[in-house]
Amino acid sequence: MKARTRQRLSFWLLFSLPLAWTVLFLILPYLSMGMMSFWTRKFPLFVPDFQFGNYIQLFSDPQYSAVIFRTMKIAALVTAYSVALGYPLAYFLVFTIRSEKLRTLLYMCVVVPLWVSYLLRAYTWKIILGTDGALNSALLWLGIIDQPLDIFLYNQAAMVITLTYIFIPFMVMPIFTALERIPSNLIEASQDLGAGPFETFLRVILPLSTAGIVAGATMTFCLSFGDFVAPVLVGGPSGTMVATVLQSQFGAALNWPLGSALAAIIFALVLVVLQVSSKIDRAGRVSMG
Amino acid sequence: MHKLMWWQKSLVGVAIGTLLFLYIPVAILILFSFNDSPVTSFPLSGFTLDWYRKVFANAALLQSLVNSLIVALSATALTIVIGVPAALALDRFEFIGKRLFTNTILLPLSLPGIVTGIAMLNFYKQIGLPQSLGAVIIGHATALVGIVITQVLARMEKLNRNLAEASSDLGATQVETFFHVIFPNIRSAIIGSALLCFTLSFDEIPVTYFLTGRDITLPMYIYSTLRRGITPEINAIGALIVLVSLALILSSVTMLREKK
Amino acid sequence: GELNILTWEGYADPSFIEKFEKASSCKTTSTYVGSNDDFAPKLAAGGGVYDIIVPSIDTIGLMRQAGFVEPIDTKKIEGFSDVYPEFTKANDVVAEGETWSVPLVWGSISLMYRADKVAPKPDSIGVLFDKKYAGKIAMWDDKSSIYWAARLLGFENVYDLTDEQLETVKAKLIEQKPLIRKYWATAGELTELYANQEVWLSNTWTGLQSKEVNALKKGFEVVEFTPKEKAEGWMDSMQLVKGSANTDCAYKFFSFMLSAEGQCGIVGSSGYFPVNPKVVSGCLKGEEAEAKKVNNIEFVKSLVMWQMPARLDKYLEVWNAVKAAP
Amino acid sequence: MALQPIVTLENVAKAYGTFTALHNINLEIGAGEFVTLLGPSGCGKTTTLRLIGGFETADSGRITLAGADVTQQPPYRRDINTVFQDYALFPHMTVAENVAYGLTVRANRKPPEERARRVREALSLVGLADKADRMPQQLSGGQRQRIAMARALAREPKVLLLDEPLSALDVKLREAMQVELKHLHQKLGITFLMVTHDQQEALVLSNRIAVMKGGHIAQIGSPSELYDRPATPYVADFIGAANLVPATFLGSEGGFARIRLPDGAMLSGVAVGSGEKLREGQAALIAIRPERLRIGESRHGLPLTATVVDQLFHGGRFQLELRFDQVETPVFIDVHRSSVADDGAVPQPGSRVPLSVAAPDVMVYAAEAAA
Amino acid sequence: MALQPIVTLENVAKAYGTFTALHNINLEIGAGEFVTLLGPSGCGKTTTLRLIGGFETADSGRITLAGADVTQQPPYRRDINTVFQDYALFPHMTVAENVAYGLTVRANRKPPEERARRVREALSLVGLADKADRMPQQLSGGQRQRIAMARALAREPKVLLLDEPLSALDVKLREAMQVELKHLHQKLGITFLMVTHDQQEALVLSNRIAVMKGGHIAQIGSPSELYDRPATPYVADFIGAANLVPATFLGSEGGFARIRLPDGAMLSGVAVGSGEKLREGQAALIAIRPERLRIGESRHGLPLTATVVDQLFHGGRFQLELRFDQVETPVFIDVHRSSVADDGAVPQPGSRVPLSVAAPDVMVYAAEAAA
Ligand SMILES: Nc1ncnc2c1ncn2[C@@H]1O[C@H](COP(=O)(O)OP(=O)(O)OP(=O)(O)O)[C@@H](O)[C@H]1O
Ligand SMILES: Nc1ncnc2c1ncn2[C@@H]1O[C@H](COP(=O)(O)OP(=O)(O)OP(=O)(O)O)[C@@H](O)[C@H]1O
Ligand SMILES: NCCCCNCCCN
Ligand SMILES: [Mg+2]
Ligand SMILES: [Mg+2]
Repeated sequence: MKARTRQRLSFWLLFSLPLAWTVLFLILPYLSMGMMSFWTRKFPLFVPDFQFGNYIQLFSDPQYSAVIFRTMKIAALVTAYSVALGYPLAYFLVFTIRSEKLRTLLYMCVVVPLWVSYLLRAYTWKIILGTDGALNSALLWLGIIDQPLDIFLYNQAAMVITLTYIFIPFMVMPIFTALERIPSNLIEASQDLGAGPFETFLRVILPLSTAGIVAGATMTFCLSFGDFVAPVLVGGPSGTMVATVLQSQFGAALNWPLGSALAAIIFALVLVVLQVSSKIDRAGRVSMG
Repeated sequence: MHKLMWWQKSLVGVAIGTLLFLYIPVAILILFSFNDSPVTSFPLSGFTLDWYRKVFANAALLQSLVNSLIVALSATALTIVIGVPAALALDRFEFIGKRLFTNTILLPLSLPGIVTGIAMLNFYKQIGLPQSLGAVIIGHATALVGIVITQVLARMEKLNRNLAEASSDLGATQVETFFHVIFPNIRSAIIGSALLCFTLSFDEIPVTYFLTGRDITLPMYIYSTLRRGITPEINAIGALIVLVSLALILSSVTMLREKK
Repeated sequence: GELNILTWEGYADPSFIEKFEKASSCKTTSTYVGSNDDFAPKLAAGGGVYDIIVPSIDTIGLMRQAGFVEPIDTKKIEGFSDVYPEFTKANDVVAEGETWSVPLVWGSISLMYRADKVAPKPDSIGVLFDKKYAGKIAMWDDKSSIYWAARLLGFENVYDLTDEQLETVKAKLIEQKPLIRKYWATAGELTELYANQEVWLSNTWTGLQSKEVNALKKGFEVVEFTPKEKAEGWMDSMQLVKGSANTDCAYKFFSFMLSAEGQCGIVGSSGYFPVNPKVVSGCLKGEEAEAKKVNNIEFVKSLVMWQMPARLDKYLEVWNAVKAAP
Repeated sequence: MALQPIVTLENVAKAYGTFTALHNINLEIGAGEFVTLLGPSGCGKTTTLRLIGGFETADSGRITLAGADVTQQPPYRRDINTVFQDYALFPHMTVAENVAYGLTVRANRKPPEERARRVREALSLVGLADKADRMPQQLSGGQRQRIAMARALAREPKVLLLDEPLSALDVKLREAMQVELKHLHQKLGITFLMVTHDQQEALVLSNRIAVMKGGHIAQIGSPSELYDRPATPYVADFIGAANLVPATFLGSEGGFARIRLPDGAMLSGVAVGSGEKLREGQAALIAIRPERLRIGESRHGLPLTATVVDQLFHGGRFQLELRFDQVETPVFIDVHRSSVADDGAVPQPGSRVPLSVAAPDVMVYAAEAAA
Repeated sequence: MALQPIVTLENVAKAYGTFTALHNINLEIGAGEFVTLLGPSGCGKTTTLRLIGGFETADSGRITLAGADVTQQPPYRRDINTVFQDYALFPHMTVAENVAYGLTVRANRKPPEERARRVREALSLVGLADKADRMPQQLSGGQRQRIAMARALAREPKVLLLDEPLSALDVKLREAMQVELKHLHQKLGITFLMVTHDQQEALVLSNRIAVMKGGHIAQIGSPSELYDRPATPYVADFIGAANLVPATFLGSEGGFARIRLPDGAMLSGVAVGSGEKLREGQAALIAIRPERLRIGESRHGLPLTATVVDQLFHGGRFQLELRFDQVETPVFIDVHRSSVADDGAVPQPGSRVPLSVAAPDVMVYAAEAAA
């Protein structure tokens, strides 16, 4: 057998199953979703068609753009808070904890909550933020308030808190990795050249950890953008997110074509986010040599 | 590196606060699993183990747990069967569309699960794959295979390329090389990513939501229970999940970080 | 044989289902919905999964139009003829000359409030729109909110509102949004909202939720009442899914659920009213029978019985728009 | 070549994408020889070795091993073994398992006793019999290198390929291992084909050296052939230190040439290094080995004059950096301390010194041949 | 030392956990000197440099810089700059930004024009003015090295610390950069303190070399002091090549000693290398530089006889591996080709050769001092 033939054969032996599987169970589903977004709703179900009505409806009815923007706002807030809390934590683990063992242990402590049921993590916040919840109980006990407040739960703030809580570990992990990868001699070089610790942080450490921030932020943004658990559990009447609408198009509203079109828009949005972040990331990675 | 400056102190403060923030809810979950009131609100009313007893007496919950185990185990097995050869092929061969393939297979990991779930629901229905645990297994395996591929690929890249060549240099065929040389060196990456897939599949909601039929998984059970109003049984099962995940995470994190 | 049922929680309680399984040797598996809107998507996603569904009377027509269900041979069902004819002959139960569903239970939807917080005693739907109770009101997350607002606004045929009327209803509901703490999705959720002091006022499935809230003894009582703008009535019935491979078991199940064991069982576990008054004498007596409106067909007539809205998708769109509004 | 050829490459070419890594290589290696491929980074040394090992397939041309065409054969069908640059020891196997590996594969499974014997022999050969149960990570760099040798040798291959086998070791260890490698080759009598970019290593170890440049073989020959008669300034510079000075070719008589240096000095009777014909008046380049340049005048040598730029102390010798008038590139010569009574005798920077060189020790090349 | 001391270490000690990396080091470096710390891996070179740079804090002792005690000062308060071993260029900044960095920090912010001027000057100093806008990744190893130099020099520090500045470069480039480094030091006149484990580099570049061993300074002095009068066999072996042969000390007269070699040869008048007193009959070690051993008999030299074991071709020279009778360790000498009429004159392996060495070129040490 010729060397080239042998190569081809082993390639196909390895790759045909993954390729076929991916095409059948992933790529075709995405494509068929795209196709269905051009179908027509026809009571009580829907029929194949090719028209842009669904997209026109999504772009013209302010109810949808309002929800998309609200969802983006919430996802952006969640991302911002996760960075604000996750970065110091990662920094603390990498630069303040001197013992390798303790660092690994604490790192695992950050990761562990990720593995507790997603639903339960969201739902606990209902217990904490409720009128009868832990937060109100604590404030009452401390004498800060004398009537339980109902401002904590069933609103967008509750969703932001819950999602931030859920996604902090996703943020800490890549930032931790990025910080850990910064060679210590770059920090020393900066000090050697006269920069104090704060200046070193701003000018060397922070820029060199952007790749980690971008990776964590992308993940957090995309996943919280698509979340439908928080609105159900802790969101209030004003907490409808894109995923809730999507869910209802495939559920109550029984308008799969419209839902598919909305999903296609989310798909495109996520691709844009991924593209942008990989641009930033690539710039960052090049700079890490 | 000598004394901490004000800004470093506040960083440390935020960091410790965040660590606590991560654990308060977990603590509350565990606390309420021992509280003897069906309503999860303060003040606590008394200690009980009833909720744990109820967990073990609740046939529907236990059935959903079994279903989840079946789903997670089967999906994980599939991700290995598909992911490992894919990673080997991606590592060894250059071909057209390689980047496209890698990006596509990773898509479900960043795309909101609900979109993937909808797409699958839609298409699986058209190819006559009814909503069922089987569909959920296929959906999970497809959505998660990217994890196995990336982890194994990363390990393969770190693995000295010469090892495979050395093996064939010493007379081993490709199959022998895989089993004697490649596999032992990527085993921990496979196990680590398998554990990760298992846990993610076990906890998966959006894809399952659309693909599950009358047999439901534990998260679906919890989801519908939560929608119907909470019962502290859920706190008990949550506390148990914390315990089990702790064991799983510890082993998988060690596996994945094991080799530099 | 086996039987897969898509139904409401409490409608397949082991207390009576086990008896059915033993008697029929049909093994049942039940899956629960939270809303009538859950039936169509489950069936639209492909057949072969469920044998029996239990939608409410406003939804059975949709099931038939969508082709999800088969007509029923009522002759094969014991006790079918004893069921209130107001139900067995109702619109959509009978259509195109065939019977499409087997009535199971019925009830009404009333208003509920916390006696210690809401004063004076309300008598109108208007209380759900009262700013005094801002942040303490819950509404069912269902298109039926439209009916409530429409009745408050005095519109006549709440199931066939004009576009103009729908716009008014939508505005009214959006105006109500800031007062709402939460749109409740399930009976249990509402119970919990009361128990956790989150809400004081809501609409409710008569019989079930007040019983559950008061049973918790949280130090307050909730009270149900029928508002002066009238209450809605509903009736849940069983339908046979098209292509079911288990029709034998399905018919056995229909018969069982109309028998004394089935009717007493479901009334006991859900708190709603039986559709077959003849068989419940063993379990419902005197005051209890009265509370469950046994043989009180006048009550049925006093209700605004649910129907499928003439323009269901328009109603759904309005309700979704209300929820999506800021 | 008198020896029976064991490996031959005939017109072998290899491209990666659009980049041609090897252009029609021809090479014949005799049984028992120690041949080294030497050249700068990227010149195609590793590619040549990988083609012979079977890890890459030639785009065209033919490779034979002991007379049989192996061009299309996979590595596991070639009676050749390789010592990889970074050793490629299997990290999950003990030293003994590593060495035994090639004797346990299906195509070449040996009975346990024979396997054990050959592992023992191979390990004693490299002096590491006591490390059989260690894991590779527990060994030092030099020990790993030797295990890699043992693993390849346990297969008793006809040809051993070595890709920069010593480059990962530090200077002292590298020098010690060079000696070992040489002794091993002498003891075993099998063919060694080694890649290196260390000319010292190539000179010390090889029977023949192939100097490569940009995918070609620039010159092949014994160490002293290459050192004493480099075919191009490139080879002269690559093998050993060479002082390269521009000059003008004035003409030749009887195989010897006359040239003029930029400072006007005329040298005649110098050796013509390059194969190509030089034309009169053409720009040329002369190469002189540092040890051939002597300080002081000499009756037999050609007289030159240079200025001392710097004096570098190397312990056993001084290195003088000199400059000819009108010439940019520096010229280096060594002054051995055993030959200077007292360090004061070493010319100081700034001083002008007379130099002499024997005419045949000056080699002249066409200037284009440089680069 | 005549020079004004710019850096002093007084009884400086440093331990990592239970491991003492430096034991009471004393060191004084004069302004403008080029001092090298030389020693094997792990001997504490980098630690010494890091203590001076301020990246580690001494456990005890005192470090001064230009007379001021800086023992407890952080790096950014020391008027010292460092060229790191792997350069530590900021990967997210251009070359110009890297070089300007030390001039933009708050403590030392220069006006833009001055900054631009100094960046330009520093870059021209290292010959890379045209690379200002490149990113570090776009440069070769040698270029990066020079940027690291420029970045440190732009600060105009009193002292420049260099931790193995050339070790990441390949041989040819390293040699070229050594020359550049030397010229730079001469041109700038600031103090250089360099760490290396390459003795050749240390010899060529330094005014003084401190040879370290296990956290101590074994000897400090000028290159020729160390080479010609090593205080211990350790230093003799570390600096340059030394042939170390066991011997027996027989006695001394007038500062010169008599010894007996294992083969029975008696040598008298040899130099006593070590400071400590040798007792009669004590086991000793003699050290002879390869270039001091000559083939052939000589009237003035001590006569020795050895057997040729191997002959290694190095281009410009042959290296002969010899063995004295009854001695295990080999002895190496170089035979330069300019001094052999024809390569045939190089003694062949197996032959016995007479050697001679001048008595003062043999140094004798107590045997314990070795290891
Ligand atoms: N797999 C490959 N794909 C593309 N180009 C390659 C590949 N392998 C080698 N090359 C290119 O082919 C040329 C020759 O490579 P080769 O590895 O043979 O060089 P080398 O002489 O061994 O160099 P070095 O001393 O750096 O190891 C180089 O320019 C290299 O970049
Ligand atoms: N941070 C540290 N923690 C523990 N031990 C250390 C640390 N840094 C250095 N050492 C130890 O101190 C000793 C001296 O280290 P140092 O880095 O100064 O050696 P060196 O002479 O520079 O060696 P090399 O040539 O390998 O760079 C070594 O044994 C090293 O293992
Ligand atoms: N469709 C009207 C409401 C029916 C509610 N049934 C729910 C039963 C919960 N136990
Ligand atoms: Mg190579
Ligand atoms: Mg060091």
